[in-house]
Amino acid sequence: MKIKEKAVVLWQEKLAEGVYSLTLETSIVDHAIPGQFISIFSNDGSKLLPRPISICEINKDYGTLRVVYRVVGAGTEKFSHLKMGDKIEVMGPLGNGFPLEGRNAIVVGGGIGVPPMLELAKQLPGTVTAVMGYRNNDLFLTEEFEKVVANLFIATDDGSVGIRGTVVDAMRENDLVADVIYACGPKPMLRAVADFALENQIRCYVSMEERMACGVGACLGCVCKSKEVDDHSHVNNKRVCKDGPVFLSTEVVL
Amino acid sequence: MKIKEKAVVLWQEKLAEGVYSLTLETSIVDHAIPGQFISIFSNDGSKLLPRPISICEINKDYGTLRVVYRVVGAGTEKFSHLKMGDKIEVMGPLGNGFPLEGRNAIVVGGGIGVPPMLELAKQLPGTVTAVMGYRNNDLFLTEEFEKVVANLFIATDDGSVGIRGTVVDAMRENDLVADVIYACGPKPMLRAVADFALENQIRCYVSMEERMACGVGACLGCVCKSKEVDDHSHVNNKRVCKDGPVFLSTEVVL
Amino acid sequence: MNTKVTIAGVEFQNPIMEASGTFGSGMEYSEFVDLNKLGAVVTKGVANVPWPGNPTPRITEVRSGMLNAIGLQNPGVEVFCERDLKFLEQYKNTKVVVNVCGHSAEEYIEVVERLADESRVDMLEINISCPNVKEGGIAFGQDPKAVEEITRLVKSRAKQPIVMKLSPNVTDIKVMAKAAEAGGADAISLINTLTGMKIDVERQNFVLANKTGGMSGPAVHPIAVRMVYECANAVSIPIIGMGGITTWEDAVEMMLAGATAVSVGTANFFNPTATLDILSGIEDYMVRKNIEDINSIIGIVK
Amino acid sequence: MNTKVTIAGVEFQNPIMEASGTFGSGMEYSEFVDLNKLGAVVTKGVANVPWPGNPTPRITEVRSGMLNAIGLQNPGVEVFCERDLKFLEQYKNTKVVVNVCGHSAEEYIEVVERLADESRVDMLEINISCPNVKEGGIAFGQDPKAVEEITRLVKSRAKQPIVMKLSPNVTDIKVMAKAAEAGGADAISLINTLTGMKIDVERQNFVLANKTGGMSGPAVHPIAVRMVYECANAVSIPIIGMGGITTWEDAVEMMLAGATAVSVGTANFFNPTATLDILSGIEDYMVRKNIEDINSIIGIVK
Ligand SMILES: Cc1cc2nc3c(=O)[nH]c(=O)nc-3n(C[C@H](O)[C@H](O)[C@H](O)COP(=O)(O)OP(=O)(O)OC[C@H]3O[C@@H](n4cnc5c(N)ncnc54)[C@H](O)[C@@H]3O)c2cc1C
Ligand SMILES: Cc1cc2nc3c(=O)[nH]c(=O)nc-3n(C[C@H](O)[C@H](O)[C@H](O)COP(=O)(O)OP(=O)(O)OC[C@H]3O[C@@H](n4cnc5c(N)ncnc54)[C@H](O)[C@@H]3O)c2cc1C
Ligand SMILES: Cc1cc2nc3c(=O)[nH]c(=O)nc-3n(C[C@H](O)[C@H](O)[C@H](O)COP(=O)(O)O)c2cc1C
Ligand SMILES: Cc1cc2nc3c(=O)[nH]c(=O)nc-3n(C[C@H](O)[C@H](O)[C@H](O)COP(=O)(O)O)c2cc1C
Ligand code: FES
Ligand code: FES
Repeated sequence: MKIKEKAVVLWQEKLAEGVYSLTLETSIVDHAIPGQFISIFSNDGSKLLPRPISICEINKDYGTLRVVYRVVGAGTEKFSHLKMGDKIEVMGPLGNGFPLEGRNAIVVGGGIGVPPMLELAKQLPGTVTAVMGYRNNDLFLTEEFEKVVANLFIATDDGSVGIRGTVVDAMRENDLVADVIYACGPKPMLRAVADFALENQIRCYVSMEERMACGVGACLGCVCKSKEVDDHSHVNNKRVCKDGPVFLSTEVVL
Repeated sequence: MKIKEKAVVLWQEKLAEGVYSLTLETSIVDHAIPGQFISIFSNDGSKLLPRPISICEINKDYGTLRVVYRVVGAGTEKFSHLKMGDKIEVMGPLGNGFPLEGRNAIVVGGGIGVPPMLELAKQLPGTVTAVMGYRNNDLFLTEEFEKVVANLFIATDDGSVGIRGTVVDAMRENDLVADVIYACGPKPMLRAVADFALENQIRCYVSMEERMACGVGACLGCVCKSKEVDDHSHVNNKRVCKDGPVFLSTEVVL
Repeated sequence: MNTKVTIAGVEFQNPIMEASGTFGSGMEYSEFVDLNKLGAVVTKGVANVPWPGNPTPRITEVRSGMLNAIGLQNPGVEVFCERDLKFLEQYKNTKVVVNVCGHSAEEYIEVVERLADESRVDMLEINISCPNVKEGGIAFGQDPKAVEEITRLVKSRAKQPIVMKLSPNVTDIKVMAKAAEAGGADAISLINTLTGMKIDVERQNFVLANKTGGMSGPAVHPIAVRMVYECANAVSIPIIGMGGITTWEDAVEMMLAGATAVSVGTANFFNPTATLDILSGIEDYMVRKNIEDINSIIGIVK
Repeated sequence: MNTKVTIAGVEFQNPIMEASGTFGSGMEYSEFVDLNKLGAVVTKGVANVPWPGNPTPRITEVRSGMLNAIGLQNPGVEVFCERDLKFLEQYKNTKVVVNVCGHSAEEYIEVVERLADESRVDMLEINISCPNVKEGGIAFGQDPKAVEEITRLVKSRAKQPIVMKLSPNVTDIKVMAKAAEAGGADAISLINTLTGMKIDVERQNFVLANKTGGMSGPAVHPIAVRMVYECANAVSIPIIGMGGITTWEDAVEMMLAGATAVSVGTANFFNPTATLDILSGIEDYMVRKNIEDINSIIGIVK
């Protein structure tokens, strides 16, 4: 059940340069699952569209959701000034979320694709290996992953921590095997992870991004190319906000 | 010298139903005189034009300005939520202000035209009589006027305090005389006060209102009809923001 | 208190509709809004066959509005009848207005004829003004002769009343309104989106894959009100007003300017209950202003 | 780093001007902005005789913009030359563009001829697009034949280069741009304001005394960028781009779309130093992007 309401900011902290963690009290939590996202709205009447942000942690006991985001523009910049007690309009939970599968799962996050993997890692039924890619040693969330996964591998662009290279380099170098892979990050990374999965015949789920307006599947703004004809318009266009953001790597064009 | 800067909210309090007093720390105070106004800007990117608000008190020692305003729309509604420490964009001082004249002055305020009379009353060189008109017994600023004027008369629409009727009724009933009158309030009130002044051959200054864009005399948005040809466009249009807001009651069409 | 309005013999329980393309066929928003409370559901544009639409990005934000270049992605009239119209069966109180698009007169006709015997379709809105379709679309909407001709053609084949949806990207909207009226339109609706563009200064490229997009949202409202006002004083057929309606005040403004009903588009995206919020705002206004019948305020500002 | 741009042989030290009617002749804003740092001061429209303008209210706010119906109040060309041009004498680094308005061809000509020998006037901007003047103004700007004709007439009498200022309230801005070019315009500037309307729902009346007003401000920027882009690809004379420019990004967008220079209008009202803030933002952008010459980004997004 989707809700639009004013959430209360419980806590906000800076995790790394330009990366913030925001904990919100909102009844959206009641129906949220990992891989879903929420739309966060601005208080500024000139900025009307939602900022879709993935759910990073779900705490049903406290009735809170956590999101982690990077400041990239005017909207996220404004969010970064939110303080405890402030109110902010949110809508969710949106999207399909990750199916929880596998006895051995690899969760792969690149940059700001790392956060949604945290709640997923917590909820996955089997053994979880996390592979996280960052630009440099300005890491975030790694300590929290360490607590919930069996293995954690880090790749950095500049080699300052872990392997120098991509998350796929890290996967290859460590001969990682699994029966399912979950990935979120930039398109080129998703493509490489999907290729790796195909080579190794591992089922692979990817979380996609696209510019959104409605967030609920009505406007057809956020489509991605699908290999099969889609259910909605019968034209090989899946809606990231409604049919996704999580897709099998084999069903979409990356 | 006009300044545009972020002022700091020192204090805000509610004076009456929908009427707020806002004290701002701003260097605009350095050059401000009674009867001038400031433009207050919204933090909302969809509300771009200034809200012109008269200066109610000037405190050069503390570097503060006080304004008193009524909530009438979305902009003033937002202002009413400002809290100590908040920052808000302001520009000023704007307009000409009241000339300080007379040995016996009457200051006349109607409704939200009351506030600018306070600083004026304080700075006037002679004896000051204040005549204030309100809707009902939800008065504001009267105690502060009592401290600075020789006589205070109140008129209310419903007769709940002072005289039942208008400020001019109060002036007539009390046979007020003076060598100068200063008035701020709704147009019909200004017209009546101007007539009273003319009858009694008293010099009368009125403070005018008009929708503004630039606030500095450039856009020609805020003109009022003047009896003589104006200096700017030579077409009997005076700019309220620049040539006013204070005019001799005999130089403008009320 | 009466909120009923009638357009071309079709009675709407209230003047609040949502705008084509912003609400699907209501399915997605039915989680937020009881569709049975709306004056009408106006569907996303439907063509004779499925249309894939434009490449992404299709959406971008602009100040107090947005640009879209969806390009009329839709499943075609067959799937639409089987799925969307069937879904709408359950909302008996609400009228259904089907928005029709096409690349050519023939394509419009094909859709209109396919819909002729669908009892769930109360009215047709003919989109001759979508700026995102190269071959047809906006070209029709910018030439009064073409408007009149396509109106006449569609009207001659349609069983339901037809509303011609006008483009604001014209020198004189009154000319277009008159052309639609001359062609036999039962009503007109306006405005569709204004053509806009956004460039990413960092990438030094267009933000939208389609380069241009249709601008909508609160930013366009003053232009929409002006155009509705102009048309209301130029034609005698009813007007469905839209463009930036976000609050009940916006809707009332549009009705005072001359609209018999109003559509809410972009506002749904940031307020999924915008339609019903606006409806209740209007009801409060009627009570406060002692307005017995909503029809009494239509076009009274002259 | 070069920020100089040249239009019709006139060299501007940088491409930042303010938009006619939003800055007077610079006097009022000279308290905030060193006018000597601007590319040009573009004056408020000047007519042959004083114009009283429209009744008030002349101004109202709309979302992310405003409507104005000043109605071209101005002191006439005599007072303008004696006072405003004299005031501008002191700012040697800045060019002066005089915006000219009139009810008829004769009135334009009268102003243009009076200004012909004023050495402080570097360029003339001919406003054929003001929506607030009944008799002339916008009628000229919406008819390509009239645009070409008035351009030719003015050009034949003017000693300074002429810029034709186009109205956005047209079906196809390219047609107007080509008409101006055909008439001999040295450059075009766009956009003037979009005609809008606001109604006060409580008073059930128009907010502006003039009923309609010209819409400007950030809300119109995407439309302006689109039109500048279309014109840049339709004519070979330079373009001065304007409409909603508020940040340096807006200005760069306009230049990438094809404007040789840009004007900042409504933004001055809420940020008196907008022009200079935008200039320094552009300079930072040039440094960051390694852009040696501002001319190298003009119209490169295709
Ligand atoms: C399903 C989904 C989940 C996401 N999860 C996260 C997350 O957990 N953490 C995080 O930091 N970011 C996430 N993003 C990206 C995030 O939505 C954008 O970074 C954010 O909207 C930028 O807003 P802005 O106002 O700061 O930037 P601006 O560039 O000023 O935004 C302008 C407009 O562009 C849109 N936009 C800008 N960048 C993107 C983008 N990459 N994807 C989609 N729309 C964009 C904005 O929503 C807005 O409408 C996610 C995006 C999607 C689609
Ligand atoms: C010189 C001057 C001094 C003023 N001093 C005071 C004061 O001391 N206290 C006070 O409460 N009010 C004062 N006003 C009126 C005040 O400016 C308006 O009440 C206020 O701008 C309303 O803003 P809003 O956003 O709440 O209303 P909205 O109606 O939402 O405002 C929309 C637009 O209309 C303009 N507007 C609305 N009402 C007026 C008005 N009466 N005059 C001018 N513009 C208006 C706003 O500035 C804004 O641009 C003064 C006005 C002027 C011109
Ligand atoms: C995402 C989107 C899709 C649209 N699709 C259609 C459409 O299929 N057919 C149509 O006639 N209008 C379409 N429109 C235009 C709207 O129906 C409406 O005319 C316009 O958006 C102005 O109203 P608004 O400002 O309230 O959104 C679309 C608008 C948007 C924003
Ligand atoms: C208050 C006001 C007065 C204007 N006066 C004139 C004018 O005299 N002549 C003219 O050509 N344009 C005039 N314009 C239009 C502007 O020059 C500019 O084209 C338009 O406002 C779009 O730019 P902006 O969005 O940056 O304001 C005026 C605009 C405003 C807001
Ligand atoms: S954002 Fe509207 S369909 Fe996905
Ligand atoms: S508000 Fe611009 S001249 Fe007064």
